[in-house]
Amino acid sequence: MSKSDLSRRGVLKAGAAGLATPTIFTGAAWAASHAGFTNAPEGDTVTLGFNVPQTGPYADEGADELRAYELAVEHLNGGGDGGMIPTFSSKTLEGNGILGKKVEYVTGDTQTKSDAARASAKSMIEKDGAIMITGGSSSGVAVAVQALCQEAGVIFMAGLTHSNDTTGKDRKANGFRHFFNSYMSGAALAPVLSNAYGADRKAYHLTADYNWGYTTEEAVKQATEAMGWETVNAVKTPLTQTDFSSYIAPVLQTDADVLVLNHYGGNMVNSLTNAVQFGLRDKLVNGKQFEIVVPLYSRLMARGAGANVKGIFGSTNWHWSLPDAGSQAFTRSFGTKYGFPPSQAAHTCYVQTLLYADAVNRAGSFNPCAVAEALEDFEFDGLGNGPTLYRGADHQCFKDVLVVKGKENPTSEFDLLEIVEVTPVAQVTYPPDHPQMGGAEASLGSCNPGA
Amino acid sequence: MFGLNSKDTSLLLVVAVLTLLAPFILNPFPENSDLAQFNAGYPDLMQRFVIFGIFAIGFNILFGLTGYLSFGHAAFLGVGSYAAIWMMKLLTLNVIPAIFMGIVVAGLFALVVGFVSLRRSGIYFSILTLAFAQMSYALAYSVLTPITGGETGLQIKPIDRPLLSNLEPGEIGRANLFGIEMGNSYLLNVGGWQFTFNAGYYIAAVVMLIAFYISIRIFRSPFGMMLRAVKSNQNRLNYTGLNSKPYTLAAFVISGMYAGLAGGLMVAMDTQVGPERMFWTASGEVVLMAILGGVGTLIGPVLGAGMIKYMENILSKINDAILHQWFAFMPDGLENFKVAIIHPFIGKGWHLTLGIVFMLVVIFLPGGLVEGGQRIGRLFRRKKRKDKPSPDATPAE
Amino acid sequence: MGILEVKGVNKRFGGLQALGDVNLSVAENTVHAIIGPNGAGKSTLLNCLVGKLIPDTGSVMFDGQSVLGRKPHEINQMGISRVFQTPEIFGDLTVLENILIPCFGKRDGAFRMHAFEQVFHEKSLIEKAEAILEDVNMADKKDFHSASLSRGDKRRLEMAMCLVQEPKLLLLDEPTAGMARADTNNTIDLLKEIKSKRDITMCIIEHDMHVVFSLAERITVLAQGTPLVEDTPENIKGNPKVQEAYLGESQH
Amino acid sequence: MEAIVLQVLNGLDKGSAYALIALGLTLIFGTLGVVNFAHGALFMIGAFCAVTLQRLLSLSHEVVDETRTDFLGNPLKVDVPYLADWFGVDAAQSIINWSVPLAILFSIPIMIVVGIAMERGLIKHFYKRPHADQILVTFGLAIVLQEIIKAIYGANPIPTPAPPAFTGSFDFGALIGMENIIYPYWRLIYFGFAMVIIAGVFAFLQFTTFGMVVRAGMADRETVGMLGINIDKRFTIMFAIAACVAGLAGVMYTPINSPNYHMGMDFLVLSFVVVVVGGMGSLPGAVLAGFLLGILESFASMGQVIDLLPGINQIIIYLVAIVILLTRPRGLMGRKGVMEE
Repeated sequence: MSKSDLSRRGVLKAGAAGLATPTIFTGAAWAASHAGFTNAPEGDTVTLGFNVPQTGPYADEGADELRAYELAVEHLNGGGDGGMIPTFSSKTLEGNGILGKKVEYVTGDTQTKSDAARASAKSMIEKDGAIMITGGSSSGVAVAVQALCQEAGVIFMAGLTHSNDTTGKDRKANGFRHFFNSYMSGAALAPVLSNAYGADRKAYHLTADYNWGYTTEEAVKQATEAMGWETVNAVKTPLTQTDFSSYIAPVLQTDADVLVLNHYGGNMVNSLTNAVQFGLRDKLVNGKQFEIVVPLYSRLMARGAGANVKGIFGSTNWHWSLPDAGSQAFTRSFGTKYGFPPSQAAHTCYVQTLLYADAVNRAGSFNPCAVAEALEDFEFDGLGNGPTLYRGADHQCFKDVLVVKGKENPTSEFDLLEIVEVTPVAQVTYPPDHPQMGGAEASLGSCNPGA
Repeated sequence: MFGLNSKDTSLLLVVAVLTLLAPFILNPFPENSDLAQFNAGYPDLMQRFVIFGIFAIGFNILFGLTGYLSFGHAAFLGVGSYAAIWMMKLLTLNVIPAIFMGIVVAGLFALVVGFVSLRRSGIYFSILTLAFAQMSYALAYSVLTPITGGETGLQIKPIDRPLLSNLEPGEIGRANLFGIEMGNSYLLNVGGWQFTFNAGYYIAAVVMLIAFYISIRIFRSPFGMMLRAVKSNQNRLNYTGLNSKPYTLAAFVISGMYAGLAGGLMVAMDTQVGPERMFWTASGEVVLMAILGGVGTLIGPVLGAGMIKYMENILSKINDAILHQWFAFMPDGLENFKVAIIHPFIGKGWHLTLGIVFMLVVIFLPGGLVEGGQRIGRLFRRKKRKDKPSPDATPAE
Repeated sequence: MGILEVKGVNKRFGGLQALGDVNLSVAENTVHAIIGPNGAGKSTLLNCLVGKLIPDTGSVMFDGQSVLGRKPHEINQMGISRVFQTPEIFGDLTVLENILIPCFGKRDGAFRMHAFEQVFHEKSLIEKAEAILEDVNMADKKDFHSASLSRGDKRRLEMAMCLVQEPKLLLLDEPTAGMARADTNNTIDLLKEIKSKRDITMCIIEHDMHVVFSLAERITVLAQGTPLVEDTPENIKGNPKVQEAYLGESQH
Repeated sequence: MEAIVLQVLNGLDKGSAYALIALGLTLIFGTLGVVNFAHGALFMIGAFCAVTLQRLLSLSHEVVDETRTDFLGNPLKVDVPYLADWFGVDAAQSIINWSVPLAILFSIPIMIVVGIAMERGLIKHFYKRPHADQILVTFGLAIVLQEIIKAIYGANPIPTPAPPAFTGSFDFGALIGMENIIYPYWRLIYFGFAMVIIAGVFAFLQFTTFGMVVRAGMADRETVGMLGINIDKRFTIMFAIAACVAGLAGVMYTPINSPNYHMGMDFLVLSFVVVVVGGMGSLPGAVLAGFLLGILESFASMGQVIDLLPGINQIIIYLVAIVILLTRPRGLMGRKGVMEE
C-alpha cells in the first residue's frame, strides 16, 4: 500500500516549514481564510467524514454503511467497476475524485449516542478537516449531527434516519436526507395493507417510547385510518425493554386483529419474536386472521428475528433485488467486493456520497452553500429508486417506496425480504408544511458556509 | 500562595501551566506525520478533557472523601445541561447565566436526591442514586419529551429568540461570552505543526482551574477533613459531637453542582443535550475515571477523565486504512499480519482496549494512574539515592 | 444531685428485659464504675446514655437536661464523651487529624460549612491538639497514619480525642478489654494521670475487678438488668450479694 | 381478570430470569464477598453457548445448485450441513432444531471452565480488595468478554428458536376456567426450569455437607476459615456453580429473545437492583425480589395503568427499589452490616 498524506493540510504545512504563521479566525468555524468556508480543501485531496455506529447495538449496520462508503470512495477515485456512477443520470463523476481532488476519508464511532456522535463529527471537522459528514443509524444521532454541521458550516448527508423530524421540524439548511421517512412508510403501507387484509380492521399499536416511535405511530395511524381502519389502542414501550411479553399479552384480550410494531432494531426483533411466541399469528379474531405489521424493515432486523418475519409486511427504502440497472450495478459491485448483497443502509450511504460528489462537481465548488444549492430541487435517476427529487423546501428525497414482506423460502441469510409493491412517489409526497413535518413553523434556516 | 501550602500551590501551578499549554502538549506530532492520528489538540477534545475533568473532580469530592459511591452522578450532569440550554433558548446566549443555571438546578436536584439517598449507606446508597438517575433518563427519553426533546434532545433552533440577544431573523443563536463565540480559534503554524488556541477551550480551562483550586481548598479544609472522617469511621464521628448527615449531604450537593457545572459547560461549548447523557453507563464512566486516575487524590480524576476521553475519541477513529499506512514500509505479508493483530483493538474495538486497560490498571495499579506516577517517581529517586540510607517510613498522605 | 441522673429506666428487646428499673446517680468529679456479669445490661445502659438506644420508660438527665431522644452527636455536644471497647479512631487520618476533628467539633458545633478555610491555618487548634498529644505521650507520632498504631496507642489516641473535648462526663466501655496485664496497668496509670490533671467525671463500665478497684470511687453492680447495690469499692468487695452474682456467673 | 392472570404469568416469567441471575450474583457475593459485575456477561456467554452449538450442528459445506442463481447471477451455492450428509436432511433439521435443549448439556462444562478460569485467574486476587476495585475489574472483564463475543458473532441478535414441539402456546385458561389465556410453552418451561434450578441450589445448600459449610461461610467467613476447612477450593466450586446458574439461565433464555452481545449488560443493572432490593447476601431475598419486580413490571406495562400514570412502565422497577430501600433499610431480607460501609 502506498504511503499518502492523511491530512489534507499536510502538504501545505510542509511548505511552510520553519515559519510561524499565525492566523486568527473568528466565527464559529474552522476555515481557511481565503476560501470563505469551513475546511476548504487545499492541495489535491478532499476529506470526507464517515460517522457511523461502530459500537453498540447498531454496530453491524454501521459496519455495512462503512463498507458502502469505502466502495463509494473507491468508485469516485476511479477504482473498481464504478458501481452506480455509469447508471447515474448526472454525468459529472468521472472517476477522478471530486472536482479533480482525490477523495480521502476518516471514520468515527457514533456509538448511537448523540453526544458521542457529535464529538466524533467535531473531531472530523476540527482535526481532520472533513468537508462533509455523513452516516448514522438513528434519528437522534442524525438530528444532533445535522445541527452540529449547520453550526460548523459543513454539509451533512444523513445516513439511515427514518424519523419525520430529520427533515421535518428539525430540518436544517446544511442537512440532506436521501432515506425515506415515517410519513412515507405509512402512506406506502396503508393501501397495500388494506388490499391484503381488508378495509375493516382494528389495529393495536406498540410504539417505542421516543421521537421516531411517535412519528411512525402517527404516520401509520393516519394513513391506515384514512383507509377505514380503526385504531384500538396504542401503547408506548420503553426503549430499554427487552422482554415485550407484558405488552403483547394484553393484545390477546382486545378485539384487535392487527398488531403494528413501531419498533426498530433490537426492540423490533424482540417484540416480533414475542408476538409470534404468543401465537398471535395463529389467532383468529372475528373470523379474520390476526396479522402483524412492521412499518420499518431492515435486513439486520429480519435476520435477528429469523423465521418470525415470514409473511410480515413492512416498508423499506431499497432492496438489492430491485431490477433496475442502478440497483443491479450497485449490488454487483458491492457483492463482488464483500461477498454478500448490500443492505438499505449501505445503499443510502453510497448514494448520498455520490450525490454529494456530483453536487460539488455541478456547483464547481466545495462551498456548502453552493453544494446545497446544487442539491436543492435536483432531479436525478439511476441510483436505485427510480426518478427522484431532492426537494429544496425540506431537503428530503422523494422517490418510490418499497413495501416488502418477509420471504417464505429464503435462499441465504441475506435474502430475507421480497418486494410486494413499489409505491409510486406521487403517493408518498406531502407538502413541506405538513403537520407531521413540523407544520408551517419548520424552517431550514439559511445555509451556513462557516467562515 | 492562594492560601494553600507549598506542595498544593506547586501542584496547582503545574496543572495551570499544563492546561494553558495544552494546545502544544496535546499536539506533539507534526500535521503530516503518520502519528498525527494521535494528536489530541483540537478544540472539541480539549474541551471534553477539561469538562469531564471537572465532572470527575466533583465526583471525587463525594466518593474520594466520603466514600459514598454514587452510581447516578450523570443525572446531575444531564439536569445541568438541560437547565443551561433552556437558559440559552429563553434568556440569553451568553454562557455565564446558562452555566450558573446549570449549577443551581443540578445543585437543587442533588439536594433532593441526596436527602433521600443518604438515608442509606454502602451499596444501598449506590442503588438509590442509580435508581434516581435511571428514572431521570427514562423519563427524559419518553414522557418528558416536551421539556427534554426526547431522543433527539434539545438544540438551539432558528425559532429560538432569547430575550436578551438581538438576533437577525432566521439567524441561529450561538453560545458566546460577551461576544466571544466559543468556536473562535487562533491557529499557529510552526514548522510542520499546527496549534489551535480555541476561545471555548480557554474559557472551560479557566473554569476547570477554578474548580480544581476549590477542590484543593475543600480537600485541605476542616470540612474536607470531616468528610474523610465520615469515610474512615462514621460512628466515631457521631460520638465526637459531629453530625455526619449534613456533611455528607453538603458533599453530595457540592459534587452535584460540579456535575451541573460540567453539564452547563458542555452546553456552552456545544449547544446540544440528549438524554443518554444521563444513562447509567455515563454515571459508570465517571466512576471509572475517578478510580482509573486514583480515588481520593487531587489530580487523579482529571487524569482518568483525560485517559478515557482520549481512548474514546482517538482510538475509535483509527481504521484499517490508517493501519496500512503505518506499516506500509513493511513487506506486504508482515504488514497484513501486523494490521490483523492490531485491528481488534482499534476503531470499533476501542471498547475492548478500554476494558483491558481497566483490568490492567486495577490489577497492577490499585491506586490508579497517580500510583503509577508515584512508583515511577520512586524508582527514579531510589536510583539517585542508591548510596544514601534508605528513605524513612512513608509519611502519611 | 449528680451530674448524671438515671431514673426508672426500662428497656425490653422483644421478650427480654434488658434493663429493669435502673436508677443511677453519678456525682460530679468522681470515678464511678458500673460492673456486672455478662448480660447484666451494662452495654445496654451505656447505649441508653449516649443516644444509641432509647429507653422504653424512665428518664436520663445530664447536667440538668434530658438526653432522651437526642442523637449521639447532640449528647456529645452536651458534654458526654465515650471511649469504646475496641478503640474507635479515624484509621485513614493521621494522629494529629484525629485530635483536630474533636477540636473543630468543640469550637464549631455539630456542623459547619468550613469548606474554604484551611486546616493548616488553624494554628491555635493545632497547638491545642499537640498539647493533648503531649499529655498522652504521643507527640512524636502526630504524623503517623493512625491505623498503623499499636493497640495501646490507639487506645491512648481515643482517650486524647475525648479529652480534647473537655467533656464533663467521660464514659469508658471496658477500656482494658482484651488487653495484656501490662497494657491494662498502663491504661490504669493513664486514667489516673488524666484524673489527677483535670476536673472530670468518669463512668467506667468494666469487667476486670482489678481496674475497677484501682480507679473507682463508687461502684454500681448490675445484675440481670437491675442495680444490685451501689457503694464504695471497700464495701462492694465484702458484699455477699455481689459475690453471689459473680459466682452465679462463673458456674455457667 | 384474564388480563391480570396473564400479567402474573408474564411477571413470573420475567421474574425467573431476574431471580436466576440475582441468585448467582448473591451466591458469589455471599460466599466470596465479591461484587461481580461480570455476572451479566456469564448469562450472555451461556446464551452464546446455545448459539455456538447451533452453529456447530449446522456446520456446512457448499453445494452448487445449478438450477438457481444467487444475487450476482452466479449459480447458487447452498450450504448443506454435514449432519444432513450423515443422517439425512430431515433428521439433521430436527437435530438442529433441538440445539437449545441440547445446549443445556453443552453449556454446563463450558460454564464450569469459564467460572473456574475467572475465579482462579482473576477474582481470587480481589477477595481482600475494596468493593470498588472488584466492581471495576469485573466491569472491565465484562466489557472484554462482550467485545470478544461481538467480534465473533457480530452485534446483531441471532435467532435461536425453541424446538418446534415447544413453539406453540398452552391454553392456560382452559385449566382454570377462563377464556383467552394462552401462554407460550417455552415461557412456561422457562419458569419451570428456573424453579428447578432455584430448588436445586437451595437443596444443595441445605442438605449437603458442602452446602452447610458454604452457608456457614456466608454467615461467618472467619470462623469457617479457622476451622481449617479448605475454603478456597469451595469458593472456586461455588463460583463455578454460580456461573452455571447464570449460563443455564442464558441458554434457556435464547428462544424467548434472540441473544445479542449486550444482553448481559441489559440485565446487569436490573439484576443488581434485584439483589439489593432482596437484601445483599440473602438468597431467598434475591429470588423473592426477582419475582416481585418481575410481576410489578408486568402490571405497570398494562395500558390501563400507563393511561393513569404516564411513563410508569419506564420507572417502575427503580421506583419500587427506592420505596423498598427507604422503608426496609436492608432490602427485603438483608442482614445488618453487609455492604453498608
